[in-house]
Amino acid sequence: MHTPRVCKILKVESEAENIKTIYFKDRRTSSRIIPGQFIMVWIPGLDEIPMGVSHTGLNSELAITVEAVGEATEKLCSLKEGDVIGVRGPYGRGFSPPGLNNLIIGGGTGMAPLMPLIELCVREKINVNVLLGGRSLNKTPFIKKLRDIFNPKLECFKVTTEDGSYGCRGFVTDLLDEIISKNSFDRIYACGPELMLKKIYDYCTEKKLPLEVSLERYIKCGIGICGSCYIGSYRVCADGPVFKIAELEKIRNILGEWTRDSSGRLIQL
Amino acid sequence: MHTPRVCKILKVESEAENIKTIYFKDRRTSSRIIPGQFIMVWIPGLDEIPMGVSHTGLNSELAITVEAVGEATEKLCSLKEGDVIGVRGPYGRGFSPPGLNNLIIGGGTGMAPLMPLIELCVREKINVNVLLGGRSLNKTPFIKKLRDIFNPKLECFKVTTEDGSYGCRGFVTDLLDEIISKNSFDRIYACGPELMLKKIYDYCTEKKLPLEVSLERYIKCGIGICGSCYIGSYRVCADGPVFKIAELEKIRNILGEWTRDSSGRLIQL
Amino acid sequence: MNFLETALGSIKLDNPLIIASGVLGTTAEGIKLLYEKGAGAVVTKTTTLSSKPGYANPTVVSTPSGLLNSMGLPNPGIEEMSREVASACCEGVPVIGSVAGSSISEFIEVAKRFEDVGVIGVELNISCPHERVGLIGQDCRLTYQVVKSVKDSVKIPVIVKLTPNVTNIVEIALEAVKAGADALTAINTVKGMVIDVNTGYPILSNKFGGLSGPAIKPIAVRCVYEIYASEVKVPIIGVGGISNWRDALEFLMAGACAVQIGTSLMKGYQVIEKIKKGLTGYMKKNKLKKLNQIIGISHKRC
Amino acid sequence: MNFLETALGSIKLDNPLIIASGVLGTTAEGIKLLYEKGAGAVVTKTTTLSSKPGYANPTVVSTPSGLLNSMGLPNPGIEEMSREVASACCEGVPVIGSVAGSSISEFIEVAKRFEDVGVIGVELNISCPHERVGLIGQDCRLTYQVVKSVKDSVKIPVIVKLTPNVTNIVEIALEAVKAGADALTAINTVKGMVIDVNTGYPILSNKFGGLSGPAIKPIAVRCVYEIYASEVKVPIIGVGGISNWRDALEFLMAGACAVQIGTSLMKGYQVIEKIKKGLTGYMKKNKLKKLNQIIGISHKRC
Ligand SMILES: Cc1cc2nc3c(=O)[nH]c(=O)nc-3n(C[C@H](O)[C@H](O)[C@H](O)COP(=O)(O)OP(=O)(O)OC[C@H]3O[C@@H](n4cnc5c(N)ncnc54)[C@H](O)[C@@H]3O)c2cc1C
Ligand SMILES: Cc1cc2nc3c(=O)[nH]c(=O)nc-3n(C[C@H](O)[C@H](O)[C@H](O)COP(=O)(O)OP(=O)(O)OC[C@H]3O[C@@H](n4cnc5c(N)ncnc54)[C@H](O)[C@@H]3O)c2cc1C
Ligand SMILES: Cc1cc2nc3c(=O)[nH]c(=O)nc-3n(C[C@H](O)[C@H](O)[C@H](O)COP(=O)(O)O)c2cc1C
Ligand SMILES: Cc1cc2nc3c(=O)[nH]c(=O)nc-3n(C[C@H](O)[C@H](O)[C@H](O)COP(=O)(O)O)c2cc1C
Ligand code: FES
Ligand code: FES
Repeated sequence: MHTPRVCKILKVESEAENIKTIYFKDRRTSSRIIPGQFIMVWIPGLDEIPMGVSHTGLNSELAITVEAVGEATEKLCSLKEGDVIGVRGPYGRGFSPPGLNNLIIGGGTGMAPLMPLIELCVREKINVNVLLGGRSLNKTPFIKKLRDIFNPKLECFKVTTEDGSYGCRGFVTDLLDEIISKNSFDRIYACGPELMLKKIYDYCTEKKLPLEVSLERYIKCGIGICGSCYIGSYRVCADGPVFKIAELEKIRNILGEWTRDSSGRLIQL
Repeated sequence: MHTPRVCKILKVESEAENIKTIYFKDRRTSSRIIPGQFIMVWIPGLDEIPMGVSHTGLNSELAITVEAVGEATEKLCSLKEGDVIGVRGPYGRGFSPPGLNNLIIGGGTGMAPLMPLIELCVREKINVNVLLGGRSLNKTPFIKKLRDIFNPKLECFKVTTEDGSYGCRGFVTDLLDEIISKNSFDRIYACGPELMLKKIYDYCTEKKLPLEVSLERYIKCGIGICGSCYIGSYRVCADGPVFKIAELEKIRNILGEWTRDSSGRLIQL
Repeated sequence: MNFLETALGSIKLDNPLIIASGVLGTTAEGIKLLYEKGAGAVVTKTTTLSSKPGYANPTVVSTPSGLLNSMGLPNPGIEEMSREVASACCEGVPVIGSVAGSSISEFIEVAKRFEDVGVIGVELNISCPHERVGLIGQDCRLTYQVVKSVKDSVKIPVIVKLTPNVTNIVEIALEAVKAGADALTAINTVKGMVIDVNTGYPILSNKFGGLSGPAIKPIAVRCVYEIYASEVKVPIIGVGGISNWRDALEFLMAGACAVQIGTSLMKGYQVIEKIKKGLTGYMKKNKLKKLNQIIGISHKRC
Repeated sequence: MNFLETALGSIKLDNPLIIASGVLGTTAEGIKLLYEKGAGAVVTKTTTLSSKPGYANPTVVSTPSGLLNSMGLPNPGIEEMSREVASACCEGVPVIGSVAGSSISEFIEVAKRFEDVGVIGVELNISCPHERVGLIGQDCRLTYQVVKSVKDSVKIPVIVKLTPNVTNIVEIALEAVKAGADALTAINTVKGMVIDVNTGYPILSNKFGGLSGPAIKPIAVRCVYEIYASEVKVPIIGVGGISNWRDALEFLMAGACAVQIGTSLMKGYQVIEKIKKGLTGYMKKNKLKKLNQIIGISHKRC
């Protein structure tokens, strides 16, 4: 059950600088996954790392979107059609089902696990507003995909880049006030750098908004048993990776402040 | 799965001299058993032996009918209401479903696995003729039970005793000619001492009658893996204990001639 | 009335269900939660003097009725771990510190640091099948030396965790007791391996790992039974494949005074209360008052 | 084209699927049937000089993903067993005689009698965890003595069956090879125990038994891998928990030239053909011609 299932890579798309989207099929994952859940991706002989699922298609097709930040992700980004990876999962607790009016906020590859949620909303004609933040046009994934999705109703999709090379210049959090004042959201979903999430958390706490965020910690077992991924008394792999605002309340002193490395040592963020 | 399930004894009936019928409940057995299949009965601290099931009732009630012939069976016969035994199974291949007109031949406790078949026929109003052989009235089990069942249609139930203390004097095989000449049977079922079965087999072969017999060999695993219970290339526990006449054909040189003891040594019957 | 009280020598436990080392007992908040969820005590992740990152992933993989892991004893080092443990101990959680090291002095140092922060005992991990420390528990002389040295250096009870990966577990158990062990934990995981047949790669980055879960229960029960039947007279903690109260009872009957659970926590924390409830129900139904009445009774049934 | 041919030194097999000792290979007709059902060879039930009744029942009990047995080596003795085997050998069935004894001379005598009736090799059972013979395979010196003595007395290949119930299986393997073993079988069952919690009784009459089936596969694969990685250069026969072609492949990749199946025959004889079909399919799909191309390849994947 918790054994990697080896899958052939069907297609690799360049998503942005150093970011690739990798397509493959895995029936077990695709038949069970809830947006926000993650899988463990095995690169034989090298590593096994947690990855959000950035697309769920027909015929068990899935995709992950990987940013090359180290050895394993670099290797993943270098794989070609026909190469193999192993996957196990899906694991963890995903996002709640969307409400009537939804806001989705992604920072960089943090948008990955939010993509299937957007796909779901669009498919089911549920109102969804998307904010995507990145460093620059070249470095921000999903811009084209989201533009294609949102072209018919452009007002719902906004991008910020730090250098202003696309969309508004600045941070995605800069747009919060405007969008939230104009709308009433049943759900706000966010994933991205933890400092961004912390900001969003503070904002939503103040305004009492129904936030859910997906967090990252060092994942080893992925099945809630090894104690590698604690954030407070929550295991990110089993109790998360998605946490609701009431849960975030309990770990607000850790959020954006502390993480743990592979040995369990506390590391300042 | 092949672990003894401990059951309380509900009731013990004296069936004949040295023969007891022991009632208990086991849902797994009762929900799966086909007449002719057997169970392994564990007497904690002593032994585990194969037993036919001599009754299947409502609410998972079952019974075994045990003749005290050695240590384990003597101990079983001494158990009282409230004592416990362990059972696993049901195992092996049971009898084929009855035809329109059926003959059942039992010798002594050999009648035990045939009792549920009789109960079935009576319940479903299927024509069934029963011959029961024993040494004497006191030593022959099931006489009363069968008389109670057959009272309304007495013609179908005949008993022979070697000493003539009940029914006809002689062997049950003495009645074959008469009953078979008067009827046309779709199925003949037999169980009892192997020499009796051998006689019936020879008779049925000559007359080309559709015989099925239940055999006994030394059972250890009960699940077809240890090779203790071979008769020819058949495993009594898994391929039997019920064999059809075409199969008996292949082991006719062994039937009634040879068996094997606990070590696998050939023993002349 | 508490039917489940038990004692490991001088260690009194409210209930016999201890969380096994390496399974979620890695941080203060994790340890506290496990206690809140009903554990009688919590063993920490095995700790060494300096921090260890553990092996690269994959570090776990499923097997039939089991789990194979080779975490590689990742831990933040005793400095940081003792802070986590101190916080739990302060709140009254009965914590057992799991100790390992690459030298006798490291074992002693880590054990003493645990003692300083108030653990109720230390458990010496000389039994990890995929670690060098595992070699200690496969050797009588090394076992004696390590246990004796730690025993001479701390006042709290010293529990020794044994490996099944030996020719004769009783021999090692006797050696540990001779060296002063106050209790024994049996068993650590069984050395195993899984190969992915699609690629030919051993799945674990470390190739070999330790097998846990229901698959190893018959091995663990056998070990506990063998030790209890021997001249060893110290309390035994049974561990290996316990996932329900009947499993726990099996170990008690084999001779364990307490049990540990690891892999079955995969199914959620509620397994702790479920096992306790099942055991309590069994005690009541059979009109038993103390676990002592069932501990080791299998040895009288022959 | 036969994709599945394999060789154990001078023993050539049509396919690598051998029936493990003690599993149905007790009589001439049983052995013949197993061969008809597709086995590459059949190992007999372990045979001693005189007949042995084995232990009282219960002799088997289920465990999670496994089976625990303590048959107690029931066998009719070599006199009668050699008649059964002769009949199978005469018809061309490749039979391997499994040998045990309570003395070196008994091992020799039984092996010679098997040789006389035409077996293709003998397998020395020095590894039953619930038998005195099992002690041999837990001791280097005894292993050497028994293997050497038999080796000096017969001309046919001598296979030595190893136990996992040791601290270091490679050590024993090396000893067996030094003594002349032509091939090694790994593994025999793992020592275990099951207690019935309703009554407190150990279920097996012998209390302890040997664990087999999928539960032990990771242990068996590890043993094969360890031996193949060592200086041992004789062919290895892998056994333990194989129930489908992927399992068989896992052992081949770990370094086994052939495999044995035991417990999975519980599911019926068709498991033999299913495994062969699966392996053949795998060979074709991957454009492989000989099993040699996959034997041990895991050792190159690191
Ligand atoms: C639930 C979850 C979902 C994720 N989804 C995505 C995604 O969709 N796309 C994406 O690009 N990245 C995702 N990540 C992050 C991704 O797992 C890491 O970037 C990756 O593990 C880095 O591995 P590396 O060997 O390339 O880098 P390294 O050089 O090993 O490390 C780079 C950084 O990644 C972290 N990291 C390394 N291994 C792990 C691990 N096993 N678990 C968690 N963090 C690790 C390190 O702590 C370090 O901060 C996700 C992480 C989590 C926890
Ligand atoms: C499929 C099957 C169904 C049976 N059904 C019944 C039944 O319904 N009622 C009944 O009274 N008896 C039945 N028997 C026979 C019963 O199993 C034996 O009488 C019993 O095992 C004897 O055990 P003991 O210790 O009392 O006798 P022992 O003194 O051990 O032996 C007496 C005889 O029983 C045989 N025996 C002992 N152990 C076994 C064993 N494990 N398997 C087979 N034979 C054994 C011995 O070979 C010997 O011939 C059945 C046997 C089989 C194979
Ligand atoms: C993920 C994991 C990590 C473990 N880490 C340790 C450890 O650090 N120290 C230790 O002594 N045992 C460790 N063990 C072994 C367990 O403590 C326990 O002995 C073993 O898992 C058997 O129990 P179980 O079947 O209930 O899991 C670990 C087990 C698992 C599954
Ligand atoms: C019922 C049974 C009887 C066995 N008898 C023997 C035996 O006589 N001699 C022997 O060397 N191994 C014996 N074994 C061990 C098997 O040959 C084999 O090594 C072990 O079962 C592991 O393989 P498996 O998991 O495929 O069953 C026996 C195993 C079983 C299950
Ligand atoms: S990664 Fe092991 S508990 Fe979360
Ligand atoms: S009793 Fe074991 S094969 Fe039939």
